[in-house]
Amino acid sequence: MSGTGSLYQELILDLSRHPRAKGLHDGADASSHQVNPTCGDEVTVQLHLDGDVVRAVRWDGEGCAISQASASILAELAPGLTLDDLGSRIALFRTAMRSKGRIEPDEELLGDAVALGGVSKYTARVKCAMLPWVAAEDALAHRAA
Amino acid sequence: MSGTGSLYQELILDLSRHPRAKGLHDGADASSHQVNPTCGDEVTVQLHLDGDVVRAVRWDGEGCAISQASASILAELAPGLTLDDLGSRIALFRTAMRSKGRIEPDEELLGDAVALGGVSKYTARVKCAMLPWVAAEDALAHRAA
Amino acid sequence: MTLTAPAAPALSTDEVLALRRDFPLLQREGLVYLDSTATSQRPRQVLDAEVAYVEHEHAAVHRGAHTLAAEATERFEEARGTVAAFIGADDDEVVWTSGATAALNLVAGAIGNASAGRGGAEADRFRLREGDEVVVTELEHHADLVPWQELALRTGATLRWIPVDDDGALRMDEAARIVGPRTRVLAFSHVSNVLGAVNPVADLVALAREHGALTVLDACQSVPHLPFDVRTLGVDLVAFSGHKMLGPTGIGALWGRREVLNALPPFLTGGSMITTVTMERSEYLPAPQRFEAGTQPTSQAIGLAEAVRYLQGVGMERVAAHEAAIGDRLAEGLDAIDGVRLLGPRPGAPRVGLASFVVDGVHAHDVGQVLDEAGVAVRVGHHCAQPLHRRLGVTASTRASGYVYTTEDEVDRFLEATVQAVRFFGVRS
Amino acid sequence: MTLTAPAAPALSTDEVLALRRDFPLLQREGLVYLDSTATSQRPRQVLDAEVAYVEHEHAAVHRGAHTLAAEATERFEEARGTVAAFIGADDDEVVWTSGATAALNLVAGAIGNASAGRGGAEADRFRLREGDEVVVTELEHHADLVPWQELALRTGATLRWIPVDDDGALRMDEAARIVGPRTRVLAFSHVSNVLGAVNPVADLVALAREHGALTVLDACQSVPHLPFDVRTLGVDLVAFSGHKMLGPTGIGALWGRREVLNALPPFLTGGSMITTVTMERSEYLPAPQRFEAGTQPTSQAIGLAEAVRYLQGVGMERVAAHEAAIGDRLAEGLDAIDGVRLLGPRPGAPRVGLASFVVDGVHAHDVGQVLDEAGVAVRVGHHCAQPLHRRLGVTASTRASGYVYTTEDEVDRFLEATVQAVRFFGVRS
Ligand SMILES: Cc1ncc(COP(=O)(O)O)c(C=O)c1O
Ligand SMILES: Cc1ncc(COP(=O)(O)O)c(C=O)c1O
Repeated sequence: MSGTGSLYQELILDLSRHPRAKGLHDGADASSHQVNPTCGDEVTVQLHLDGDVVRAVRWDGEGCAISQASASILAELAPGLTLDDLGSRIALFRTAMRSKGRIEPDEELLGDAVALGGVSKYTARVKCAMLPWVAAEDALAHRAA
Repeated sequence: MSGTGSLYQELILDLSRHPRAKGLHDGADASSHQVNPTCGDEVTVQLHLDGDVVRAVRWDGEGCAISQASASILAELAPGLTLDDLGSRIALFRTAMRSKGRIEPDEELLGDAVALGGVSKYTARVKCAMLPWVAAEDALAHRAA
Repeated sequence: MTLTAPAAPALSTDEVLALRRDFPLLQREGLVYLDSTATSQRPRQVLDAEVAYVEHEHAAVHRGAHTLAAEATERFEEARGTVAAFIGADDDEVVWTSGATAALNLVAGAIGNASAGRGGAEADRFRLREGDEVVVTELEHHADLVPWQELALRTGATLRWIPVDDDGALRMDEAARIVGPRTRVLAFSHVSNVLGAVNPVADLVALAREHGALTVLDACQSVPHLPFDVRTLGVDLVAFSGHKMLGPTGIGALWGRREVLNALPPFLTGGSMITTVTMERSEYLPAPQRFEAGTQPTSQAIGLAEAVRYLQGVGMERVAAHEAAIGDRLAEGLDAIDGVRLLGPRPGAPRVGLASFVVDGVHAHDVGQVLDEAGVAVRVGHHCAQPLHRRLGVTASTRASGYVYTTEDEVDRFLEATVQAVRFFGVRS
Repeated sequence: MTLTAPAAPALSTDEVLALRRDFPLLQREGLVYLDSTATSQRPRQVLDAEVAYVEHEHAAVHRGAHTLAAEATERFEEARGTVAAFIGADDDEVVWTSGATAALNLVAGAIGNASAGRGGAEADRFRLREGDEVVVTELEHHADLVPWQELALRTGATLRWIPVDDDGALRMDEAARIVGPRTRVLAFSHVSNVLGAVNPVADLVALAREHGALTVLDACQSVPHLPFDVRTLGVDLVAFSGHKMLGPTGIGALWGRREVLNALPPFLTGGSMITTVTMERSEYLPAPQRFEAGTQPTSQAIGLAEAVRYLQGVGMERVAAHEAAIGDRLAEGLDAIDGVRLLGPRPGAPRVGLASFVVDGVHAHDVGQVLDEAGVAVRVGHHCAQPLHRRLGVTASTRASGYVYTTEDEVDRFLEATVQAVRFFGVRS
């Protein structure tokens, strides 16, 4: 089960059992709800801002270990970033996820998201890892609009 | 061109050039208009009756040599037959046409329709030969109804 | 499937192993394919039939007068006859479609057209108005739910549904309350693609008949798995897909009673379904051509007919007996695993060869991943039945589904891998 | 096709003979296959690609999480990318359908749904009301006429059409009168399947744009035969079929501008095109999935992508040049036969590799029979274009149509057989 091991790193299993920043808070500056049509998994991601800077990300939802861990990782990464920075980290994460294992997530820029690096080899699971990031991106877009 | 020769017997070529009983007459007791959906060919067949007996069949329409000859042959065969008889001759003709060359039209019962015997080997042309007979059958059915 | 005692013996291991040799994909090293409810694999006989047609006989059917076209038309219509005979139907009652989804959309769409005044007086009986009701069940596949929602929205009719109990069985007490004089259409599946349970067709048909409602059967999971006879079932319309019964993708069929089909207005329009077309208006052929607009999936029809012959070679009674055995083994095995919740009928109760389940605290995607790692291909998700999953209190489940080529050994490998998955994700949150 | 000078040399006889070896059916003894406009033959590369997929990779796409399903999904989406690139489109603008007829029905049906209030505010721009006009042409194939008639009947809109002249050319003077502020949709074919003439797309698009009408192009006879680029053409939606371009039956595509597709409500509904389904209502995915309800023709998509690669291998400029040569030879040869009336453009005028004709006083069925006897397979009848035939004063015509594998020698054999047919039926009535 080496493959599955590489996919489910200890951090992921841990975060799926003990999620971070889960539960929505009032007063979000932007939020988005996303659904994975294959399995019906849902996630809502909230951005709480100080001007142009992310103060906190909160999220809620149901899903597999990958999507749950991914939401926690995003929520831990984002605080302190400018909105522009957050947007480019999301783009970076997407590139890694779509790379079919060729591009590892950059630890400096994506932090614990490196633990999700193995997902990119499992094309069917990329959507799971992306789901909260897509929600954050959508929240950004709607705030911008 | 032996095959085509067997299909286009002299009588058929003849009748296609010099059709019999072509042109509709007023006062028909029953009639039916049929279309061959593949080529758009159309035929209208009229039954003129004396009680239960066919006095005359008149027809009009456009079509290939086979369907034109077939209409003429039908129009020459029918007069004098009872409606029941006409119905059973039509059924007999259909059986021969659908037989893929295994059953020749019965000369005694179907007259000149024997000349159409070759058609049954050309499944795509069976519809052409049947078209006026189907019209006659439909006219019978609507009269009966 | 015989709900009491099997009418035929299940397939022996040797018989299944012999059949498996016909399936190229199943030779894939280490693969345990348990996703046949989603799509089945094709035996080489089906591939060969399709290839032979394309290599030697392909031409436009029902359109050409040349020899090749006449031959192709004959082969195409023979295929229709083969499929018709397989379900106890007459040839002119079988309409080719691109699949079951297309077939169900055809029915809902034609009723929609009738409701919009198309199809003349004959089609009046199908006309839906405000106050009319269309009834489905809570366990339908989206293909037998969403088209009816859309129809209801377009016509002003009301969509109602027969609920299920905690085991996913239809609440027939409720059905008797819901189906009534306002019911114009009752659409339901023969076998649930999530639960594997066989729905009480006869009772539902009796209810519908009592109120003069049209019955539409989604037979996607029964035609491939059980002896099937349209006359015995007594429904009005039946939809199924080729790719779930060893046949090609891109082909399926709608069966309908002759008088129903010939009274329904067309749905898709275009070439080969008309008699006369002017710029202003068109006249339509009778069924089945009326519903077969455009170039048909010819080689696929020929492939499907070959799939039918293959199944007939095995014998549908024996297919059903084999599936019952596989289904039992799946259900019993899963039920015995600590932390696994089997959905649908209890072990021992009738089901076709499939079982869906959830592992407490572990998402189906994660279960599926561990199974995949062990070479076991199952389906995870809502299996196009979100409302049923919601009713059962889950978003997603894992489904293992076998077919005529599934061995007991494969079921056991699946069960072992499931135990590993439960262990791997360990603590329940 | 370049309407002035060919951009690439036509295929040499040796090149065509080499291509022919790829087509198993064309090895049939004595056969001259001149019915490619109805359906083309498939090269073994296409068959092989489809078989390889079924033997090694087949699984349910976009639904499974297991490795096999992931691989199948990837192959399926690669196929979409290949077809998209072939017509100059982005991947997410290409919708798989079962064929062109289904694609055109999808567009008309989705507009019908928008007109019935479905699809929300975004779909409002497609809404047809009484007084609105849908414009087609008099030379349309029934597939691009009957769905618009039905749409007009359902919505109260008026169907109008651009007439043709005695040569079957669109009367552009009339077009300018007919297309106006009431025009909401302008649907027309790129190349007539009866005449082989290329319609003035740019002029028609300009007219439609001027009045804000949606343009729908029936590209059934252009995508297979000419270099094709959706951006250059400037239309909004494009439909074509796989089986007319060396690909399988049962597959076709609809291309649409992203913003048009995403604003159109769905047509067929069911699985894999939704995000959230409750018993009451459903939410739909964006394009292309929104329009791909149910299990898709997977192996057929892979076959079509291989057909596209095959055509790209030949080069579409060269295909077009070859067709122009074949078309010229057909037109000139027919025009020179006494008693034959060539339909459509005069010899020497641009046409793809097909020609339709009538023999004075001899029905097309009879002509076709003599040709068939000589091994020449042509199409006889109205070719699903009854109004055009009526306009040209005939019920039926005979059509000879070639493709990339057609030799000059075949054209000559066809012409000789046509001379024989004229002789055989002798006296003109
Ligand atoms: C019960 C049921 N109905 C309908 C469908 C839809 O069939 P298809 O996707 O082949 O159109 C399926 C399979 O997906 C099914 O299992
Ligand atoms: C111009 C044109 N449009 C539409 C069609 C319909 O295509 P299909 O029958 O593949 O759906 C055809 C071919 O039959 C055609 O030639």
